[in-house]
Amino acid sequence: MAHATATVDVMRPPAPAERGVDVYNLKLGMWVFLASEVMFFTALIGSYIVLRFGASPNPWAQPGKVLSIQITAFNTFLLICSSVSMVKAYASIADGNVKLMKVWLLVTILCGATFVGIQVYEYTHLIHHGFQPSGYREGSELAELAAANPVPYGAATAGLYGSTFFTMTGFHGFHVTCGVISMTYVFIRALRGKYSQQDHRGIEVIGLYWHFVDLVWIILFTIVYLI
Amino acid sequence: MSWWLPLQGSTFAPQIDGLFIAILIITGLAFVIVEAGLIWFVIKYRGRPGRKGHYTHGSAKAEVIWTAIPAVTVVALGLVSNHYWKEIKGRDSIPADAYPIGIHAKQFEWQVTYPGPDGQLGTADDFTVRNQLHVPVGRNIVVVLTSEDVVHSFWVPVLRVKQDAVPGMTIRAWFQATVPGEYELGCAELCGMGHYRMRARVFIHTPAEFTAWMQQQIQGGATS
Amino acid sequence: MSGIAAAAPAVHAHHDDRSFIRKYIFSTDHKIIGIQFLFVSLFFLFLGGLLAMQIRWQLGYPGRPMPGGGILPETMAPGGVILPEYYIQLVTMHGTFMVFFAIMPLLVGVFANYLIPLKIGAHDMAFPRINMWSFWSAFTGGLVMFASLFVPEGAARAGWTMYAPLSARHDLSGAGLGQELWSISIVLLGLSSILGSLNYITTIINNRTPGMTWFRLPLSVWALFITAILGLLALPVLSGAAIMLLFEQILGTHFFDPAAGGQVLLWQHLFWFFGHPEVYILILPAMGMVSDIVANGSRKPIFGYHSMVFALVGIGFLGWVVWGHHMFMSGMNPTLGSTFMVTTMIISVPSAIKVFNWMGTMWRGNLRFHVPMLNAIGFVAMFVIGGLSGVFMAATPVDMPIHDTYFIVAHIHYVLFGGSLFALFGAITFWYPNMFGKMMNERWGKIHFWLTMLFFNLTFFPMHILGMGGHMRRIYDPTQYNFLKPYQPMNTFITIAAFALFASQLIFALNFILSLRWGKKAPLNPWEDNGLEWTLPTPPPHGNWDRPPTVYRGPYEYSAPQVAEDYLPQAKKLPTDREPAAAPVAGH
Amino acid sequence: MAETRHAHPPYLLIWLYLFVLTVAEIALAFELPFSRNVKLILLLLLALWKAFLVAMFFMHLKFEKWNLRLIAIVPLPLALILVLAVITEHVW
Ligand code: HEA
Ligand code: HEA
Ligand code: CUA
Ligand SMILES: [Cu+2]
Repeated sequence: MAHATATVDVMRPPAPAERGVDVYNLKLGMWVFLASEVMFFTALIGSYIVLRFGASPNPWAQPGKVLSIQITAFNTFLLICSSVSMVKAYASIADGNVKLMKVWLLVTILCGATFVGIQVYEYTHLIHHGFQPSGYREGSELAELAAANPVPYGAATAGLYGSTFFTMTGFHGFHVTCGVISMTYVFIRALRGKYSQQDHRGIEVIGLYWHFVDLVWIILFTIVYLI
Repeated sequence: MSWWLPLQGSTFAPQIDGLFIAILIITGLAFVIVEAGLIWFVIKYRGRPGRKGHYTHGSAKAEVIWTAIPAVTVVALGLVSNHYWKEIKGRDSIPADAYPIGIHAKQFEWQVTYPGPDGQLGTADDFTVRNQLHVPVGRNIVVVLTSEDVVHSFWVPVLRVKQDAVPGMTIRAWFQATVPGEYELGCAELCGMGHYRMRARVFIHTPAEFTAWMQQQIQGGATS
Repeated sequence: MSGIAAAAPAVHAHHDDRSFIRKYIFSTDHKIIGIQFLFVSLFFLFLGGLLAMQIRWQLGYPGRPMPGGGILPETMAPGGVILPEYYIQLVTMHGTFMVFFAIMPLLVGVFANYLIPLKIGAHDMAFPRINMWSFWSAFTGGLVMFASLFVPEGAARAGWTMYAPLSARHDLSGAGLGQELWSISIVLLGLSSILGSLNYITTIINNRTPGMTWFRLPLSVWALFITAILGLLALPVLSGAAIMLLFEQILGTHFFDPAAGGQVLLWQHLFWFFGHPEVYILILPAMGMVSDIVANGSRKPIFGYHSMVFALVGIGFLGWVVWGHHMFMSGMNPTLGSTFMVTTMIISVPSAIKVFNWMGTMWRGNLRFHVPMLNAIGFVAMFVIGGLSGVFMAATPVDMPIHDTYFIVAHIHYVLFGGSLFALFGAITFWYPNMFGKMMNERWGKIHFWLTMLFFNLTFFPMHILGMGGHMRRIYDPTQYNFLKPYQPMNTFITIAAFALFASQLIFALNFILSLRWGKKAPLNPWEDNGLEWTLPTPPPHGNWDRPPTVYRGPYEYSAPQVAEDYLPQAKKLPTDREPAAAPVAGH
Repeated sequence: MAETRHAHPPYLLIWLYLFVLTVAEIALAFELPFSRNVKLILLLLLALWKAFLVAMFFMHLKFEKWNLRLIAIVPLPLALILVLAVITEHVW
C-alpha cells in the first residue's frame, strides 16, 4: 500500500492503538526472528559447551593445532569490517546519501562473500587433512599426528570436536550465505532506487541480521578457535 | 486383575503408595469440587429466556482464595515428596552396606552379575546370569546399571523401583525387598522392536534360600 | 436492535481479481491460510486416528490378524498380523502426527492465522508472504512425514520423543530412511512454526486497531500471543536437536554416542527443553478459545480477566523451567530432579486459577448450551482430570512406579484429547460460520459431543488402572508378562471403546464436510458474540475491513446493564463512549 | 530518536575497538603466559564484550526503547538455564 507520503515517517509504525514498541513491522519482525535465532544457536553452542565440559578430563585439541588461526583471524577481521561497512551504509542512507550507501553495501557484500569463500577453502583444507564431522579420518595425516601426540590433538575427543565444529561453523556459514544473498537482493533494490532517507527499512533490517551473524561469529571464533 | 496398586514388595513401597494415596485424596477433592461445581452450575444456571447473566468482572477475594489454597497444597506436597525422593534416589542415600548387583542391559536382555563370595563387584569370582535377578529379603541391595547400546529401564513393579540404564553412564539404585516370591522385571523404556519382550524373572529369596542359591551357582560354576 | 448498526458489515469496495492459484493455493490471505491449515491438519488428525486404531487392535487382540490388515506390506503386517517393528512405527507416527501435524497446526496454524487479524481488527498479518511460506513449509514437512510411512524399512521407530541413541543408529533400531525423513520433516515444521510465530507476535504488537489496548484483547489472542512466544523460542531448539540427530545419521557425528564421548542425556535435555513448552503450545490456545466460548455461552463477562492473562503468562514462563520432570528416572542428577519437581508442582497454580475462573464465569450466568459451549465445558471437565494426574507424576517418588506406564498414556490423552481436541471441536464449530458462511448441524454436533464424552472416558480412564498395575508404554504384546496377563480383558475393553470413539469422530467429520455444502446459511452473528470478527460478512472478504474498526471496550461485556441485549460488541459505539486515539495511517 | 539519527555514533572508533579486542584475544590465546582457566575466563569476557559492542552500537540497541530491548533479552536467560542445568550433571 502506497498511502505513505513524504510527511509520514515510515521508519516509525503507523500510530498504533496504543504505542507498541514503536518500531515498524519489518524491524520488529526481524528482532523477533533474531530472538529465535538465539535459541537455535543455543541448541548448537550449548551442546558444544556441554559436550566439551562433559568430555573432561580428556583433553580437547589445543587451539591452532588442527584449525588454522591465521586464516580465521583474517576472516574474523573481514566480518567485523563488513559489520562496520553495513552500519556505514545505514548511516549514509539515514543522512540521505544514497550513493555512499550503495558503495558501503557493496563492500559489505564483498566482505561477506569472501568470508564464505574462505570458509569453503578452510573446509576443503581440513577435510583434505583428515578432519571431518566424525572425527579424524582413519589413515589421514591428522589421524597419524593424533596417534603420535594424543594430548595436543585431543585424540580421545576428536569425534566430538568434529561433530561440534562442523555443525556450529557450518550453520554459521549457512547464515552468512543467506545474508549475502539477501544483501544482494537489497542491493539490487537499492540500484532501482527503492531506498531513501525517508524510507530505508530494508537497509536497516538486513543490517540487523548481518550484525547478528557477526555477533555469533565473535562468540564462535572465541570458543571454537581460541579456547 | 487388580484394580489397585500391585503388592508392596520393598521397604519404600508403602511410602510411595502412601504418597500416591495422599495425592489421590488431594486431587480427588479438587476433582470432586470442579466436576460437582460444573454439574451444579450447568443445572442451576441453565439459560432461561428473558434473563441476563449476573454482570460481574470477578472477585479479588475469591481469586486470592483459590490461588492460595492450591499454592500452599502443592508446595507442601513438593516438600513431602522431596523428603522421600532424597531417601530413595538421592546420590548419597545408598546405604553403605548395600549388597551390589551389576545389571547390564542390552537389546534385549538383562545380564545380571553377582559379586560372588567376596561381596565385591569387579573381582574374579563374579558370575553372570541372564534374565534372572535373585535377591534376598531384608537386605539392602544396590543395583549398578549399565547399558550396552540404547536406553533401557529397569522396572520391577512390586519393588516400585524404576531406573533407566543409559549407555555411557553407571547408575546406582537401591532397594530392600520385603516379600519373598517370584516376580517380574520389565524394560520400561522403548529400546527397539524387542522392547516388549525384554523381560527377566525376579526371585526374592529368604536369606537361607539365597545363600543356598549362591552356593549352587558357585559350585555349578555358572557363567553367563 | 440498535446494536446492529455498529455491527453491520462495511461494504467491501475492493474487488478481488486474484487468480485461483493466488487466491486459494499460494494465498497470502490469513483466512485462506488458516483454512488450508485446517484441511491439512484434519487429514493428519484422521490419519493419527487410523494409526491409533491399529495400535488398539494389537493391544486388544495381540497377534490376531487385523480386519483389513491384509493390504499392509508383508514386511509390516504379514496376513494382517502386526509385527513388533510395525507396532513401534505405529506408536511413533501416531504421537508424531497427532502432536506435530494435527493438534499443533490445528490450534496455532488454523486459529492463530484465522483469528488474530480478525480479532484485533487488522487487515492481515504483518507479513502475509512469510505467512504463506509458513504454511507451505509445514505442508512440505507433513508430506515428508507422510512419505516416510512408505519407504522400504518404514517410518521412524523410536517413539515420538526420538530418544538417542536408538533413533540415531539404524543398526540398533532397524529403521532406515524413515528415521532421517523424520528429522527433516521436523526441521521443516520448526521453520514453519518460527515463521508463523514471528508473524503472530509482530501482528499482535503492532497492528491492533484503535482502541484495542492490551487489556482489551480477547483471551484467545492473549493465549495465542504467549503460545507464539513459546513456539518462537522452543522450536529452534528442537530444530537444532533434529539437525544434530540428522547429522548423527548421515554424517556420522557423535553428539549422542557415548563411545566417542557424546552424551545420551543431551538429546533428552534438548528434546524436553522444547517438549514441555510444546505441550503448553498444545494447550494454551485451547484455553484461550475456551475462555471466549465459556464467556459467550455463559452470557457473562469472563471472571477475573486480568488474572486469566497473568495465569497465561505464568504458565508460559514456568513452562521453561520444568522440562526435567520427563527425566526423573533417566539418571539425571537427583538434586536437579528436586528442583524440577518443585517448579512442576507450582505450575498447577496458574492452571488452577484458570479452571476456577472458568467456573466463576459460569456461576450465576445464563448458560446457553450450544455445541461450542458443550465442548468448552467438556474441555474444563476433562482437562482437570489430565492436569490432576500430572500432579501424581510431578511428585518424584510417585513418578517412579508410574513413569513410562499407561498412567502417562492416560495423562497424555486427557490433556490432549480431553483438553485440546475438545476445545478444538468447540472452536471449529464456533468459528465455522465465520470461515465458511454456513452453520454446522446442531443436533449432530450434540450427538457427537455426548458420544465422544462417553467413549473418550471409557477408552482412557481405565488406562490409569493399567498404569497403576505397572503396564509399560510402547509394548507390542503385554501378554508376554505374567503380571499383565490379568489385564488383558481390560485392554480388550479399551480397544472396543476406542473403536466406538473413532466411529463417533466420523460424525464430526461428516458434519464438517456435509455442512460445507448443505449447512444452514449462517446469520451475521450467530452466537451473539462480542468479537470484532462478527462485524464482518461471513466469510469475511480479502483484507477484512475497508477502514479499521474502532474498539470501545473489552471483549467480554455480556449482560452489561447499559444495553437491552445481553451482549455488547467491542466495536459498538454507545453515546457515552469516547473515540480512542486517531486512526492509523494505512501502510505497513 | 530524531537527534540520534543525525548524530551517528563513532562507528569507525568502534571498529577500531573491536579490532583491538580481537588482537588482544589472539595474543591472549597464544602468546601471553596465563594459566588455562584464567585464559578461558578472560577470553570469554572479551568475546562477550565484543558481542555487547556489536549489539549496542551496530544493532543500535543503545538507542532503542526498553520494550524492544526486551525482545533481545528474553531468550538469554532461557539459554543460560538450559546450559547450566545440563552442565550441573558434571559438576555435582
Ligand atoms: C496439552 C498437553 C499437556 C499439558 C497441559 C500437561 C500438563 C501437565 N503435565 Fe504433562 N505431559 C504431556 C502433555 C501435557 N501435560 C505429554 C504429552 C506427556 C508425555 C510425553 C511422553 O513421554 O511421551 C506428559 C508427561 C508429563 C510428565 C512426565 C511423566 C513421565 O514420563 O514420567 C509429567 C511429570 O511431572 C507431567 C506433569 C504435568 C503437570 C504437572 C501438568 C500441569 O500443567 C497440569 C496443571 C493442571 C491442574 C493441576 C488441574 C487444575 C487445577 C486444579 C483443579 C486446582 C487444584 C489442584 C491441586 C491442589 C493440585 N506431564
Ligand atoms: C493429540 C494427541 C493425541 C490424540 C488425539 C490421540 C488419540 C488416540 N490415541 Fe494416542 N498418543 C498420543 C497423542 C494422541 N493420541 C501421543 C503423543 C502418544 C505417545 C506416543 C509415543 O509413545 O511415542 C500416544 C500414544 C497412544 C497409545 C500408547 C501406545 C503405546 O504406548 O504402546 C495408545 C494406546 O492405546 C493411544 C491410543 C489412542 C486412541 C485410541 C486415540 C483415539 O482418541 C483416536 C480417535 C480418533 C480420532 C481423534 C480421529 C478423529 C478424526 C477426525 C475428527 C477427522 C475429522 C476429519 C475431517 C473433518 C476431514 N495413543
Ligand atoms: Cu530394553 Cu525396552
Ligand atoms: Cu512436561
